[in-house]
Amino acid sequence: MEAVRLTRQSLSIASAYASLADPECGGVVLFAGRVRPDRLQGSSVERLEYEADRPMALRSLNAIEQGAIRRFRLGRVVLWHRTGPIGVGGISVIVGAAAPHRAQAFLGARWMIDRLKQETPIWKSESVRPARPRPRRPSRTRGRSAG
Amino acid sequence: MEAVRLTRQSLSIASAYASLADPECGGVVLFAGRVRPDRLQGSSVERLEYEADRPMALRSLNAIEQGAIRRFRLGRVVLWHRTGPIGVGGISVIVGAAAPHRAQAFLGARWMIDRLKQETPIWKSESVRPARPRPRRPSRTRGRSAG
Amino acid sequence: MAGTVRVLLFASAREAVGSSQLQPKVEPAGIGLTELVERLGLEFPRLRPVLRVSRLVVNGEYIGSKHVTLRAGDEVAIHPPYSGG
Amino acid sequence: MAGTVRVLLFASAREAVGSSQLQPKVEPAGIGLTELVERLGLEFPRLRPVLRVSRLVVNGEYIGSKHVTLRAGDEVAIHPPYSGG
Repeated sequence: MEAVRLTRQSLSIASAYASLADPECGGVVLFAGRVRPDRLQGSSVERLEYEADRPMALRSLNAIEQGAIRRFRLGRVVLWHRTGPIGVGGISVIVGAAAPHRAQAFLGARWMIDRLKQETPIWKSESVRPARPRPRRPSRTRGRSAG
Repeated sequence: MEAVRLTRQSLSIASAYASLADPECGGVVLFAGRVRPDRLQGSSVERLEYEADRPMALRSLNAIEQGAIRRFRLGRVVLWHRTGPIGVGGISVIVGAAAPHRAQAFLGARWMIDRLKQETPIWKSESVRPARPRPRRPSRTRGRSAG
Repeated sequence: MAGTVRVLLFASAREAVGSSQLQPKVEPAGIGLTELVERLGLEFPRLRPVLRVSRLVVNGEYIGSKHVTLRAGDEVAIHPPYSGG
Repeated sequence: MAGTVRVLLFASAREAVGSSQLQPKVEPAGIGLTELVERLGLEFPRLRPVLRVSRLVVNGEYIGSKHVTLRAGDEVAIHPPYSGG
């Protein structure tokens, strides 16, 4: 499986681990981010919706992957993000690092997820189920194209 | 699955991840240690053999588990070690931490594997395939019981 | 030749405008990025607070300065603060 | 009553002795841990360097001092440096 993925399909920890096979790398660290139900007060999140500026996000993920390999001398890397709707408990992101020694794998994985959150053009928005019905607002007039 | 395991059965990343399910914990970090082939010069390791002082090792693993939960406020923990022969590429240990935020999960997992390596009575020995045949030594007389 | 630039809107920018894409017309001489952003803010008042915190990407490059002239066929992406992971 | 203590040997200690367990006899008055360790070192010279770096566990407790008397039925585990993970 590719080191970098931006996909609407569900992400699997087992597949990520399989992608990190490398006989020289005795240490593997995997990070999974998953959707929590407790984001908003007074309502429970059923799912999050993830969107990306796809070409820019892929470029960012590839730069992070290459940077991590160089900086932490990683043998293999996984940097997978899901887009579209993801239900509570579903995995939105998997970051993985395989290295000869565990310190590199831990530092590399942490560095990648921190960088991803800072600089990869991906956004989540909440699809909530209100705790109680809210009054309907009159529908807003859609603006026409600017210019 | 139990948080702490010391088993001769093979360890699965997918099972470890499943054991870390917790709706309040959006961040999961898994560490897997696996057998490398390159331990000895002039020979290639086919497998390692792991042994434990079982009651003492279980007590140690349980203490590490409890310490990690308290210290890093982890929601769930996995601390699994395999014993017996493990072939090259096989997983000898899985450490997992689920927490509301990723920093805790990273620090908790790192702390657990560092503690395990320092203070859990488990040993590995090498089962090697020599690069070339070695001369046979005369068999040593086994000592009788001391005392 | 007159034509349009393409404005890509993501996340809260898309929600503020109600669309993921706009195609404003530009004169042959082009339009300054600053001017384009002002026009968008006037037309979509809910977009203004988003624009203040967003990064702008012109033809796939992050733009530090707004002293950039856009011409027909150029693409501007409005990136509100990222929240992936 | 005379009897035996149980000595559990792991990893390089087991390899040095060629057995994972010993059952040395002890007098009713017991035997000091220091004396037991010396006896083992005399009987199994290859065990000596291992004993110098090992931790000793008596009846499931790590023993800091060797001023401990063992009696029949007690258990001593010899723990060479750990290498799990």
